[in-house]
Amino acid sequence: MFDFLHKYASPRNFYDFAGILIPWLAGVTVVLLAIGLYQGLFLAPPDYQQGQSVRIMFIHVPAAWMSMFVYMVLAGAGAVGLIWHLKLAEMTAAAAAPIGASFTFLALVTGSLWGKPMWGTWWAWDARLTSELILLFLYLGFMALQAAIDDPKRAARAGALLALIGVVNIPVIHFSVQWWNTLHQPASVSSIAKIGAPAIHPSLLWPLLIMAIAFTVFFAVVLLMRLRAEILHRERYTHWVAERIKS
Amino acid sequence: MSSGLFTAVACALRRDLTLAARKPADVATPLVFFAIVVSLFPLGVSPEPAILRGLGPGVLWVAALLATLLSLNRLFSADYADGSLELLVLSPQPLAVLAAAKTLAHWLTTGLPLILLSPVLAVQLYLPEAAYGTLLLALLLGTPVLSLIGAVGAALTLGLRGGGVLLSLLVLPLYTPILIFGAGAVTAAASGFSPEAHLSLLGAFLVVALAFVPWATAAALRISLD
Amino acid sequence: MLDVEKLACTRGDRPLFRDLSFSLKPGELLHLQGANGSGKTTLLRTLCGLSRPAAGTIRWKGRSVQDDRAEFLSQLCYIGHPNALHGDLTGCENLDFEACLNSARSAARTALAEAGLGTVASLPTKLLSQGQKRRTALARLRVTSQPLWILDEPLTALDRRSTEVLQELFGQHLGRGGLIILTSHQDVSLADWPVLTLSLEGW
Amino acid sequence: MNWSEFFAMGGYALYVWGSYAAAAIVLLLNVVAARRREQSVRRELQNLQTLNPSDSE
Repeated sequence: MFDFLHKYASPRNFYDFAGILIPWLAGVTVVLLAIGLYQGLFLAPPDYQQGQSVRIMFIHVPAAWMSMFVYMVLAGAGAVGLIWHLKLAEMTAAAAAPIGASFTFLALVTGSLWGKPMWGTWWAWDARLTSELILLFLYLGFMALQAAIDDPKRAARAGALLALIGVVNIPVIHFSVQWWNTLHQPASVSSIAKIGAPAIHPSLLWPLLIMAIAFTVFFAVVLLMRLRAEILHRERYTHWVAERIKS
Repeated sequence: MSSGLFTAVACALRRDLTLAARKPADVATPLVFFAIVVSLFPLGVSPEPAILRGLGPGVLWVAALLATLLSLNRLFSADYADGSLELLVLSPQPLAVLAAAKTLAHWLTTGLPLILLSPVLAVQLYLPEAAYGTLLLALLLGTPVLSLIGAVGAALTLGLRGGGVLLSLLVLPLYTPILIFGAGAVTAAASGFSPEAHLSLLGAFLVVALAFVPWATAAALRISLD
Repeated sequence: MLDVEKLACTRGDRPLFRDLSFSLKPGELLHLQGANGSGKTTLLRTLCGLSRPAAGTIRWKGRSVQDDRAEFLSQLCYIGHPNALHGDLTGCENLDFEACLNSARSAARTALAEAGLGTVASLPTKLLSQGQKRRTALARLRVTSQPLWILDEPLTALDRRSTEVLQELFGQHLGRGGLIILTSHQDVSLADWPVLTLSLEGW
Repeated sequence: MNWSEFFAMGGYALYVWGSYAAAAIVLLLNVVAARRREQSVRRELQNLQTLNPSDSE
């Protein structure tokens, strides 16, 4: 196993390997999205309480899930980069951040769109939305730090350390916001606030899972695309990149 | 060896405290900032005692957060500029302990004065009598964590352009639990409830931060000086 | 005593040099040469452990410096480009602080007196001239007992007389079995000690 | 299947289609941003190449 890892951990091999993989994964993403959307928009029944607006769940929940998942990938890749000084891991963290931030933003937008019919306002300090907002700030902090440092090595390692501190703090922040929410929440809103987990009827569960997988594969595609760009940038002083650029 | 460590920590602490004594402006600025920010709210919101009483704890804590943030660059950036930070990193003593010593010096010259000034400002915000004790205790438990987490942010952003704003963006999200339970404790005490739960959580954050954060600060310093 | 094998260093992602090997024995001075940007300072900082090498190992007394950093650091005195002097502290206080970090008994006042800075020893260093600041920073060499000196451009901003004083200090240190690695654009010649040179150009 | 009813989404058209549109935009932007990043890196490398072709060791 280890030599497989070593073979593909070298940026050059990974660059070609990613190049082959991207079209296939893109195809899988399109298929999954088509199935998920068809099931979500046509087959799934409307919710007895929220009516058709429950269909927003098929975007909001996978996006919220991705925002958390990508931050884990960010922190994990950062940790590997910090401990084993694996250049590819450093690049993965740098490449994953903007994608994670976009999913977090999508989760916030769809959360607000989903809440509006119920709450009558575009934003309510609901525990999940607030945690999602703070997660967005964590992403923006990571990207701002990386942008502010010119030396790519220091940028990657500083970002990795920040992501590790962030990932340790996410449960604490979520717990604190949950506690804060129950203290200050007027009774009326909290009863509807369980948007994220209405009774999961199988016909709702399937599109949810398929959309979540579709988003994950999509993340893999864009991550590989960004990684190829990062590899060219970080390996710009090597022979093989020079040849690639000439061709 | 441990006696060497004790003397190294003692002289790092003494050095920063003498520097603070020699430049009192550095200590005074965050305090004045703290007072100004608090006095903005009656002007901006309303002088109505009922309103201010509701806002009080939150305003005090947000202002304390921002005042700590303002003073964080004093921690390492001067030493980074003149090269003495490299002495600290190249000392045979464990860097995490030396970083903790510098953070303690920062807290003594920023957090402690904030705590002592806060009751005066609390009077301006009509904070009920019952809450003063909790305010002091909550700040006593919370401000060291602000300094500790802030130290990691300061170490990560050494020598970067736009360091101050960047530092705030990195550190403020991590401050939210301290703000929630710090302000929560004072609000609970002000409305007659027991702030024990909040204070015990703040204490837990402090213990965990003291145990782990200095190592992160040391790692951040090594990364920045690489 | 100090052995460097197949060392490779980069600045950011730009490779500076690789497969650099040399060793230094007690009583030897190594004069590092090379154009600006050839990686002299990076090499010095890598030897101290401030920077991480891309490849290669650095051994002190046969043991890799990574294994027991504290042991190696207690044998090392590094003076970089910046003088590491805080402007609001006096020369004495700065030297005491540095000695204290290495848990050495600090004789700052006598060291400064020997370096001819006795009169300005208790002035905040921000009031000193560039040359005086450099000599105050170099006075640390009189305070430390570490055998390995790593000095980045020690001779800059020094007048002729101070240069001689410094070179005499180098001689005494080598006499005591010390080792010195330094970079300098001027040529370094010691009365009775060989000066090894290593140019970073070819690697 | 009555298409007008489908698009009305039981009166929640703005919110449901707003969410799906937002999703489409975010997914699209991700791909565009990734592609643009690669192009800017390639342009940067070409400049680097013309700057010091021999130094590309």
